[in-house]
Amino acid sequence: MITTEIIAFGIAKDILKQKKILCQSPSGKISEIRQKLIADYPEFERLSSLKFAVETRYVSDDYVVKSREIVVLIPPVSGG
Amino acid sequence: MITTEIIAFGIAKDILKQKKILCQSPSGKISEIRQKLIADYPEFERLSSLKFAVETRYVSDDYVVKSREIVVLIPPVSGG
Amino acid sequence: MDAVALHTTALPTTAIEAFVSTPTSGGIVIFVGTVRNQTRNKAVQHLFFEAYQPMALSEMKKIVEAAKTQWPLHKIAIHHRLGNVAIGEAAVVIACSSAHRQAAFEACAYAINTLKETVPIWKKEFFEDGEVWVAAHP
Amino acid sequence: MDAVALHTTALPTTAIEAFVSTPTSGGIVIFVGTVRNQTRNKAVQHLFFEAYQPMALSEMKKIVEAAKTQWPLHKIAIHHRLGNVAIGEAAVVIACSSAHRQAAFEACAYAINTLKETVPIWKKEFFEDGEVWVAAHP
Repeated sequence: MITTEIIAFGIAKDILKQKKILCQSPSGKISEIRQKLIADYPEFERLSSLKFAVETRYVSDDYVVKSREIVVLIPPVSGG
Repeated sequence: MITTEIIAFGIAKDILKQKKILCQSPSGKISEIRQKLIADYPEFERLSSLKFAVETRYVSDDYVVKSREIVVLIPPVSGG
Repeated sequence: MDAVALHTTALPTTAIEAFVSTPTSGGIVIFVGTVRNQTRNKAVQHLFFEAYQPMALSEMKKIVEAAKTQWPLHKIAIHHRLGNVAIGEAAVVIACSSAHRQAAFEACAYAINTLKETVPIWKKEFFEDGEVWVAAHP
Repeated sequence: MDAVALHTTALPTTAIEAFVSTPTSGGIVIFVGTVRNQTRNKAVQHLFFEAYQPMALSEMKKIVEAAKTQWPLHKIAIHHRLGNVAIGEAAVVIACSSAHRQAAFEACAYAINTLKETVPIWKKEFFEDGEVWVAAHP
Protein backbone atom coordinates (compact mmCIF):
# COMPACT_ATOMS: atom_id res chain seq x y z
CA MET A 1 0.00 0.00 0.00
CA ILE A 2 1.07 3.56 -0.76
CA THR A 3 0.58 6.36 1.74
CA THR A 4 -0.23 9.76 0.23
CA GLU A 5 -0.39 13.07 2.04
CA ILE A 6 -3.53 14.98 1.14
CA ILE A 7 -4.28 18.67 1.75
CA ALA A 8 -7.83 19.98 1.59
CA PHE A 9 -9.40 23.40 1.01
CA GLY A 10 -12.88 24.87 1.26
CA ILE A 11 -15.66 22.38 1.82
CA ALA A 12 -13.24 19.46 1.38
CA LYS A 13 -11.49 20.56 4.57
CA ASP A 14 -14.86 20.71 6.35
CA ILE A 15 -15.73 17.19 5.17
CA LEU A 16 -12.39 15.79 6.38
CA LYS A 17 -12.71 17.92 9.53
CA GLN A 18 -9.00 18.61 9.12
CA LYS A 19 -6.56 20.29 6.77
CA LYS A 20 -4.36 17.26 6.08
CA ILE A 21 -4.88 13.52 6.07
CA LEU A 22 -2.89 10.49 5.01
CA CYS A 23 -4.58 8.18 2.53
CA GLN A 24 -3.67 4.55 1.82
CA SER A 25 -4.17 3.19 -1.68
CA PRO A 26 -2.81 0.19 -3.62
CA SER A 27 -0.64 2.14 -6.09
CA GLY A 28 -1.13 5.86 -5.38
CA LYS A 29 -3.28 6.33 -8.47
CA ILE A 30 -5.66 9.30 -8.19
CA SER A 31 -8.68 7.13 -9.07
CA GLU A 32 -7.85 4.86 -6.11
CA ILE A 33 -7.41 7.80 -3.78
CA ARG A 34 -10.73 9.24 -4.96
CA GLN A 35 -12.45 5.88 -4.29
CA LYS A 36 -10.93 5.57 -0.84
CA LEU A 37 -11.90 9.13 0.12
CA ILE A 38 -15.49 8.61 -1.01
CA ALA A 39 -15.63 5.32 0.92
CA ASP A 40 -14.32 6.98 4.09
CA TYR A 41 -16.19 10.30 3.64
CA PRO A 42 -19.37 9.69 1.61
CA GLU A 43 -20.14 13.42 1.66
CA PHE A 44 -17.59 13.87 -1.12
CA GLU A 45 -20.03 12.24 -3.48
CA ARG A 46 -22.54 15.03 -2.89
CA LEU A 47 -20.18 17.69 -4.26
CA SER A 48 -20.71 19.15 -7.75
CA SER A 49 -17.19 18.07 -8.57
CA LEU A 50 -13.97 16.98 -6.90
CA LYS A 51 -10.72 17.61 -8.70
CA PHE A 52 -7.20 16.71 -7.69
CA ALA A 53 -3.99 18.66 -7.97
CA VAL A 54 -0.43 17.51 -7.44
CA GLU A 55 1.77 20.33 -6.25
CA THR A 56 0.23 23.21 -8.24
CA ARG A 57 -1.24 21.37 -11.25
CA TYR A 58 -4.54 19.69 -11.91
CA VAL A 59 -4.07 15.95 -12.57
CA SER A 60 -6.41 13.42 -14.12
CA ASP A 61 -7.71 10.26 -12.46
CA ASP A 62 -5.05 8.06 -14.08
CA TYR A 63 -2.15 10.05 -12.64
CA VAL A 64 0.02 8.03 -10.25
CA VAL A 65 1.32 10.09 -7.35
CA LYS A 66 5.07 9.95 -6.97
CA SER A 67 6.75 9.55 -3.62
CA ARG A 68 6.72 12.77 -1.55
CA GLU A 69 4.30 14.52 -3.93
CA ILE A 70 1.50 16.24 -2.09
CA VAL A 71 -2.04 15.78 -3.36
CA VAL A 72 -4.48 18.66 -3.06
CA LEU A 73 -8.26 18.23 -3.03
CA ILE A 74 -9.99 20.86 -5.15
CA PRO A 75 -13.74 21.02 -4.47
CA PRO A 76 -15.84 23.24 -6.80
CA VAL A 77 -14.05 26.59 -7.06
CA SER A 78 -16.00 29.81 -6.54
CA GLY A 79 -13.61 32.72 -6.93
CA GLY A 80 -14.52 36.01 -8.55
CA MET B 1 -36.73 82.30 -49.72
CA ILE B 2 -36.22 81.15 -46.16
CA THR B 3 -33.21 82.20 -44.11
CA THR B 4 -31.87 79.59 -41.68
CA GLU B 5 -29.23 80.10 -39.03
CA ILE B 6 -26.62 77.33 -39.12
CA ILE B 7 -24.05 76.45 -36.48
CA ALA B 8 -21.03 74.29 -37.29
CA PHE B 9 -18.64 72.11 -35.29
CA GLY B 10 -15.40 70.30 -35.97
CA ILE B 11 -14.31 70.21 -39.58
CA ALA B 12 -17.60 71.78 -40.70
CA LYS B 13 -16.60 74.94 -38.87
CA ASP B 14 -13.20 74.85 -40.61
CA ILE B 15 -14.87 74.46 -44.01
CA LEU B 16 -17.21 77.41 -43.37
CA LYS B 17 -14.29 79.31 -41.81
CA GLN B 18 -16.79 80.49 -39.23
CA LYS B 19 -18.98 79.15 -36.44
CA LYS B 20 -22.32 80.44 -37.76
CA ILE B 21 -23.71 81.28 -41.17
CA LEU B 22 -27.08 82.17 -42.60
CA CYS B 23 -28.35 79.97 -45.42
CA GLN B 24 -31.05 80.85 -47.97
CA SER B 25 -33.23 78.06 -49.31
CA PRO B 26 -36.63 77.90 -51.06
CA SER B 27 -38.57 76.28 -48.20
CA GLY B 28 -36.09 75.59 -45.35
CA LYS B 29 -36.04 71.85 -46.08
CA ILE B 30 -32.84 70.15 -44.92
CA SER B 31 -32.22 68.63 -48.38
CA GLU B 32 -32.27 72.15 -49.85
CA ILE B 33 -29.93 73.48 -47.18
CA ARG B 34 -27.58 70.56 -47.80
CA GLN B 35 -27.57 71.29 -51.56
CA LYS B 36 -26.93 74.99 -51.03
CA LEU B 37 -24.06 74.31 -48.60
CA ILE B 38 -22.42 71.86 -50.98
CA ALA B 39 -22.81 74.34 -53.83
CA ASP B 40 -21.22 77.14 -51.79
CA TYR B 41 -18.61 74.96 -50.03
CA PRO B 42 -17.75 71.94 -52.24
CA GLU B 43 -15.45 70.56 -49.54
CA PHE B 44 -18.56 69.28 -47.72
CA GLU B 45 -18.88 66.63 -50.40
CA ARG B 46 -15.52 65.17 -49.44
CA LEU B 47 -16.66 64.34 -45.89
CA SER B 48 -17.50 60.75 -44.93
CA SER B 49 -20.92 62.01 -43.87
CA LEU B 50 -22.75 65.21 -43.06
CA LYS B 51 -25.72 65.01 -40.71
CA PHE B 52 -28.02 67.75 -39.56
CA ALA B 53 -29.50 68.42 -36.16
CA VAL B 54 -32.24 70.83 -35.19
CA GLU B 55 -31.81 72.05 -31.64
CA THR B 56 -30.47 68.83 -30.04
CA ARG B 57 -31.94 66.16 -32.34
CA TYR B 58 -30.79 64.56 -35.56
CA VAL B 59 -33.22 65.30 -38.40
CA SER B 60 -33.61 63.64 -41.78
CA ASP B 61 -33.28 65.36 -45.16
CA ASP B 62 -37.04 65.85 -45.54
CA TYR B 63 -37.35 67.82 -42.28
CA VAL B 64 -38.52 71.41 -42.82
CA VAL B 65 -36.90 73.85 -40.44
CA LYS B 66 -39.40 75.93 -38.51
CA SER B 67 -38.94 79.64 -37.98
CA ARG B 68 -36.28 80.44 -35.33
CA GLU B 69 -35.06 76.81 -35.15
CA ILE B 70 -31.30 76.58 -35.28
CA VAL B 71 -29.73 74.02 -37.58
CA VAL B 72 -26.51 72.32 -36.51
CA LEU B 73 -24.05 70.73 -38.92
CA ILE B 74 -22.75 67.39 -37.65
CA PRO B 75 -19.70 66.20 -39.58
CA PRO B 76 -18.46 62.63 -38.83
CA VAL B 77 -18.29 62.26 -35.05
CA SER B 78 -15.14 60.87 -33.43
CA GLY B 79 -15.67 60.80 -29.70
CA GLY B 80 -14.38 58.07 -27.41
CA MET C 1 -22.80 62.79 -9.69
CA ASP C 2 -24.75 62.70 -12.94
CA ALA C 3 -24.92 59.55 -15.05
CA VAL C 4 -23.63 61.52 -18.05
CA ALA C 5 -21.24 64.44 -18.05
CA LEU C 6 -18.63 66.33 -20.04
CA HIS C 7 -15.45 67.36 -18.25
CA THR C 8 -12.73 69.84 -19.10
CA THR C 9 -10.39 68.35 -16.49
CA ALA C 10 -9.22 64.77 -15.78
CA LEU C 11 -12.07 62.25 -15.64
CA PRO C 12 -12.90 61.15 -12.08
CA THR C 13 -12.56 57.42 -12.77
CA THR C 14 -12.68 56.30 -9.14
CA ALA C 15 -15.78 58.37 -8.40
CA ILE C 16 -17.47 57.01 -11.53
CA GLU C 17 -16.80 53.44 -10.38
CA ALA C 18 -18.16 54.27 -6.94
CA PHE C 19 -21.24 55.87 -8.54
CA VAL C 20 -22.24 52.67 -10.38
CA SER C 21 -21.43 50.30 -7.51
CA THR C 22 -24.53 49.24 -5.57
CA PRO C 23 -24.98 46.68 -2.78
CA THR C 24 -26.86 44.39 -5.17
CA SER C 25 -24.22 44.56 -7.91
CA GLY C 26 -22.09 41.53 -8.56
CA GLY C 27 -20.18 42.91 -11.50
CA ILE C 28 -18.94 46.27 -12.70
CA VAL C 29 -17.43 46.66 -16.14
CA ILE C 30 -15.53 49.83 -16.92
CA PHE C 31 -14.26 50.97 -20.28
CA VAL C 32 -11.56 53.62 -20.30
CA GLY C 33 -10.70 55.08 -23.68
CA THR C 34 -7.22 56.56 -23.51
CA VAL C 35 -5.26 58.78 -25.85
CA ARG C 36 -2.77 56.78 -27.89
CA ASN C 37 0.66 58.11 -28.76
CA GLN C 38 0.28 57.14 -32.39
CA THR C 39 -2.30 56.63 -35.09
CA ARG C 40 -1.65 55.04 -38.50
CA ASN C 41 2.02 54.85 -37.42
CA LYS C 42 2.27 58.62 -36.95
CA ALA C 43 3.23 60.11 -33.58
CA VAL C 44 0.36 61.97 -31.90
CA GLN C 45 1.39 64.86 -29.66
CA HIS C 46 -1.97 65.48 -28.05
CA LEU C 47 -5.68 65.50 -28.78
CA PHE C 48 -8.40 68.09 -28.69
CA PHE C 49 -12.08 67.24 -28.19
CA GLU C 50 -14.90 69.56 -29.15
CA ALA C 51 -18.59 68.84 -28.51
CA TYR C 52 -21.97 70.27 -29.33
CA GLN C 53 -22.57 70.04 -25.63
CA PRO C 54 -26.37 70.06 -25.14
CA MET C 55 -26.85 67.48 -27.88
CA ALA C 56 -23.86 65.40 -26.75
CA LEU C 57 -25.39 65.14 -23.26
CA SER C 58 -28.79 64.35 -24.75
CA GLU C 59 -27.34 61.58 -26.96
CA MET C 60 -25.35 60.20 -24.01
CA LYS C 61 -28.60 60.08 -21.98
CA LYS C 62 -30.27 58.22 -24.86
CA ILE C 63 -27.51 55.59 -24.69
CA VAL C 64 -28.04 55.27 -20.93
CA GLU C 65 -31.79 54.77 -21.40
CA ALA C 66 -31.39 52.36 -24.31
CA ALA C 67 -28.86 50.28 -22.38
CA LYS C 68 -31.15 50.13 -19.34
CA THR C 69 -33.97 48.92 -21.59
CA GLN C 70 -31.86 46.20 -23.21
CA TRP C 71 -30.00 44.87 -20.16
CA PRO C 72 -30.87 44.47 -16.46
CA LEU C 73 -28.41 47.13 -15.32
CA HIS C 74 -28.22 48.64 -11.88
CA LYS C 75 -26.41 51.76 -13.00
CA ILE C 76 -24.56 53.10 -15.98
CA ALA C 77 -22.44 56.21 -16.32
CA ILE C 78 -20.86 57.83 -19.38
CA HIS C 79 -18.30 60.60 -18.91
CA HIS C 80 -16.34 62.27 -21.70
CA ARG C 81 -13.43 64.65 -21.67
CA LEU C 82 -13.36 67.90 -23.68
CA GLY C 83 -10.57 70.29 -24.65
CA ASN C 84 -6.91 69.33 -24.81
CA VAL C 85 -6.08 65.82 -23.62
CA ALA C 86 -2.54 64.51 -23.17
CA ILE C 87 -1.22 61.11 -24.28
CA GLY C 88 -2.22 58.40 -21.80
CA GLU C 89 -5.07 60.40 -20.29
CA ALA C 90 -8.63 59.08 -20.34
CA ALA C 91 -10.88 60.59 -23.02
CA VAL C 92 -13.95 58.59 -22.03
CA VAL C 93 -15.00 56.45 -19.07
CA ILE C 94 -18.07 54.23 -19.24
CA ALA C 95 -19.10 52.12 -16.25
CA CYS C 96 -21.96 49.62 -15.93
CA SER C 97 -23.09 47.55 -12.96
CA SER C 98 -25.42 44.58 -12.85
CA ALA C 99 -26.22 41.60 -10.66
CA HIS C 100 -24.51 39.29 -13.16
CA ARG C 101 -21.54 40.26 -15.23
CA GLN C 102 -22.65 39.46 -18.75
CA ALA C 103 -25.17 42.29 -18.81
CA ALA C 104 -22.51 44.77 -17.68
CA PHE C 105 -20.03 43.55 -20.32
CA GLU C 106 -22.57 43.75 -23.13
CA ALA C 107 -24.00 47.12 -22.07
CA CYS C 108 -20.52 48.65 -21.71
CA ALA C 109 -19.51 47.53 -25.22
CA TYR C 110 -22.84 48.75 -26.61
CA ALA C 111 -22.40 52.14 -24.94
CA ILE C 112 -18.92 52.85 -26.32
CA ASN C 113 -19.86 51.53 -29.79
CA THR C 114 -22.96 53.74 -29.87
CA LEU C 115 -21.15 56.78 -28.45
CA LYS C 116 -18.66 56.57 -31.30
CA GLU C 117 -21.53 56.58 -33.81
CA THR C 118 -24.03 59.08 -32.47
CA VAL C 119 -22.62 61.48 -29.88
CA PRO C 120 -21.62 64.84 -31.42
CA ILE C 121 -18.05 64.98 -30.16
CA TRP C 122 -15.13 65.60 -32.48
CA LYS C 123 -11.53 64.64 -31.96
CA LYS C 124 -8.62 66.50 -33.52
CA GLU C 125 -5.21 64.85 -33.54
CA PHE C 126 -2.13 67.05 -33.35
CA PHE C 127 1.03 65.83 -35.07
CA GLU C 128 4.42 67.46 -35.33
CA ASP C 129 3.57 68.60 -38.85
CA GLY C 130 -0.11 69.38 -38.62
CA GLU C 131 -3.52 68.48 -37.27
CA VAL C 132 -6.51 66.52 -38.49
CA TRP C 133 -10.14 66.02 -37.52
CA VAL C 134 -10.42 62.27 -37.00
CA ALA C 135 -12.75 60.28 -39.29
CA ALA C 136 -13.82 63.36 -41.22
CA HIS C 137 -12.79 61.97 -44.59
CA PRO C 138 -13.27 58.47 -46.04
CA MET D 1 3.23 45.56 -9.46
CA ASP D 2 2.79 41.96 -10.53
CA ALA D 3 0.30 41.01 -13.23
CA VAL D 4 -1.34 38.53 -10.84
CA ALA D 5 -1.66 38.80 -7.08
CA LEU D 6 -3.69 37.80 -4.05
CA HIS D 7 -4.47 40.51 -1.50
CA THR D 8 -5.69 40.35 2.08
CA THR D 9 -6.58 44.05 2.05
CA ALA D 10 -8.65 46.23 -0.31
CA LEU D 11 -7.75 45.72 -3.97
CA PRO D 12 -5.72 48.64 -5.40
CA THR D 13 -8.08 49.28 -8.33
CA THR D 14 -6.54 52.59 -9.38
CA ALA D 15 -2.99 51.18 -9.36
CA ILE D 16 -4.16 48.15 -11.37
CA GLU D 17 -5.66 50.45 -14.01
CA ALA D 18 -2.44 52.46 -14.11
CA PHE D 19 -0.45 49.23 -14.42
CA VAL D 20 -2.22 48.15 -17.62
CA SER D 21 -2.32 51.60 -19.22
CA THR D 22 0.42 52.11 -21.82
CA PRO D 23 1.04 54.99 -24.26
CA THR D 24 -0.01 52.77 -27.17
CA SER D 25 -3.26 51.64 -25.53
CA GLY D 26 -6.50 52.95 -26.92
CA GLY D 27 -8.80 50.98 -24.68
CA ILE D 28 -8.76 49.60 -21.15
CA VAL D 29 -11.50 47.28 -19.95
CA ILE D 30 -11.79 46.61 -16.25
CA PHE D 31 -13.98 44.04 -14.55
CA VAL D 32 -14.64 44.53 -10.85
CA GLY D 33 -16.43 41.68 -9.12
CA THR D 34 -18.07 43.03 -5.99
CA VAL D 35 -19.70 41.33 -3.01
CA ARG D 36 -23.48 41.37 -3.34
CA ASN D 37 -25.73 41.86 -0.32
CA GLN D 38 -27.92 38.95 -1.30
CA THR D 39 -27.83 35.61 -3.07
CA ARG D 40 -30.86 33.55 -4.01
CA ASN D 41 -32.93 36.21 -2.17
CA LYS D 42 -31.11 35.64 1.10
CA ALA D 43 -29.25 38.48 2.82
CA VAL D 44 -25.47 38.00 2.80
CA GLN D 45 -23.61 39.53 5.74
CA HIS D 46 -20.11 39.12 4.42
CA LEU D 47 -17.92 36.78 2.42
CA PHE D 48 -14.77 34.85 3.10
CA PHE D 49 -12.32 33.80 0.40
CA GLU D 50 -9.82 31.01 0.81
CA ALA D 51 -7.22 30.02 -1.79
CA TYR D 52 -4.65 27.36 -2.41
CA GLN D 53 -2.30 30.24 -2.99
CA PRO D 54 0.62 28.88 -5.06
CA MET D 55 -1.74 27.09 -7.43
CA ALA D 56 -4.17 30.04 -7.57
CA LEU D 57 -1.30 32.30 -8.67
CA SER D 58 -0.11 29.70 -11.16
CA GLU D 59 -3.61 29.32 -12.66
CA MET D 60 -4.01 33.12 -12.79
CA LYS D 61 -0.70 33.34 -14.67
CA LYS D 62 -1.97 30.70 -17.10
CA ILE D 63 -5.01 32.87 -17.81
CA VAL D 64 -2.73 35.86 -18.42
CA GLU D 65 -0.61 33.86 -20.87
CA ALA D 66 -3.59 32.30 -22.64
CA ALA D 67 -5.26 35.70 -23.04
CA LYS D 68 -2.07 37.23 -24.46
CA THR D 69 -1.90 34.38 -26.98
CA GLN D 70 -5.51 34.79 -28.06
CA TRP D 71 -5.77 38.59 -28.22
CA PRO D 72 -3.34 41.40 -29.11
CA LEU D 73 -3.17 42.74 -25.54
CA HIS D 74 -0.72 45.27 -24.24
CA LYS D 75 -1.15 44.29 -20.63
CA ILE D 76 -3.45 42.24 -18.45
CA ALA D 77 -3.67 42.06 -14.67
CA ILE D 78 -5.70 39.77 -12.40
CA HIS D 79 -5.95 40.56 -8.70
CA HIS D 80 -8.08 38.65 -6.20
CA ARG D 81 -9.00 39.36 -2.62
CA LEU D 82 -8.66 36.77 0.19
CA GLY D 83 -10.03 36.57 3.72
CA ASN D 84 -13.12 38.42 4.92
CA VAL D 85 -14.66 40.81 2.41
CA ALA D 86 -17.48 43.23 3.23
CA ILE D 87 -20.57 43.89 1.10
CA GLY D 88 -19.77 46.27 -1.75
CA GLU D 89 -16.03 45.62 -1.64
CA ALA D 90 -14.19 44.29 -4.68
CA ALA D 91 -13.39 40.58 -4.61
CA VAL D 92 -11.63 40.55 -7.96
CA VAL D 93 -10.27 43.14 -10.37
CA ILE D 94 -9.23 42.22 -13.91
CA ALA D 95 -7.86 44.85 -16.28
CA CYS D 96 -6.86 44.51 -19.94
CA SER D 97 -5.41 47.05 -22.34
CA SER D 98 -5.10 46.92 -26.10
CA ALA D 99 -4.75 49.24 -29.07
CA HIS D 100 -8.37 48.62 -30.04
CA ARG D 101 -11.12 47.99 -27.56
CA GLN D 102 -12.63 44.73 -28.78
CA ALA D 103 -9.59 42.69 -27.79
CA ALA D 104 -9.68 44.17 -24.28
CA PHE D 105 -13.42 43.47 -23.90
CA GLU D 106 -13.08 39.87 -25.07
CA ALA D 107 -9.95 39.13 -23.05
CA CYS D 108 -11.46 40.60 -19.88
CA ALA D 109 -14.61 38.47 -20.22
CA TYR D 110 -12.48 35.40 -20.98
CA ALA D 111 -10.31 36.03 -17.92
CA ILE D 112 -13.15 36.30 -15.42
CA ASN D 113 -15.01 33.33 -16.98
CA THR D 114 -11.88 31.18 -16.82
CA LEU D 115 -10.96 32.34 -13.31
CA LYS D 116 -14.35 31.18 -12.08
CA GLU D 117 -13.72 27.74 -13.60
CA THR D 118 -10.10 26.98 -12.88
CA VAL D 119 -8.54 29.10 -10.14
CA PRO D 120 -8.54 27.34 -6.75
CA ILE D 121 -10.27 30.01 -4.72
CA TRP D 122 -13.30 29.27 -2.58
CA LYS D 123 -15.98 31.66 -1.43
CA LYS D 124 -17.99 31.18 1.73
CA GLU D 125 -21.15 33.22 2.19
CA PHE D 126 -22.18 34.17 5.70
CA PHE D 127 -25.89 34.55 6.45
CA GLU D 128 -27.65 35.45 9.67
CA ASP D 129 -28.45 31.78 10.19
CA GLY D 130 -25.40 30.03 8.84
CA GLU D 131 -22.70 29.84 6.22
CA VAL D 132 -22.19 28.00 2.97
CA TRP D 133 -19.35 27.25 0.56
CA VAL D 134 -20.61 28.64 -2.75
CA ALA D 135 -21.17 26.21 -5.66
CA ALA D 136 -20.04 23.20 -3.62
CA HIS D 137 -23.25 21.26 -4.19
CA PRO D 138 -25.30 20.85 -7.38
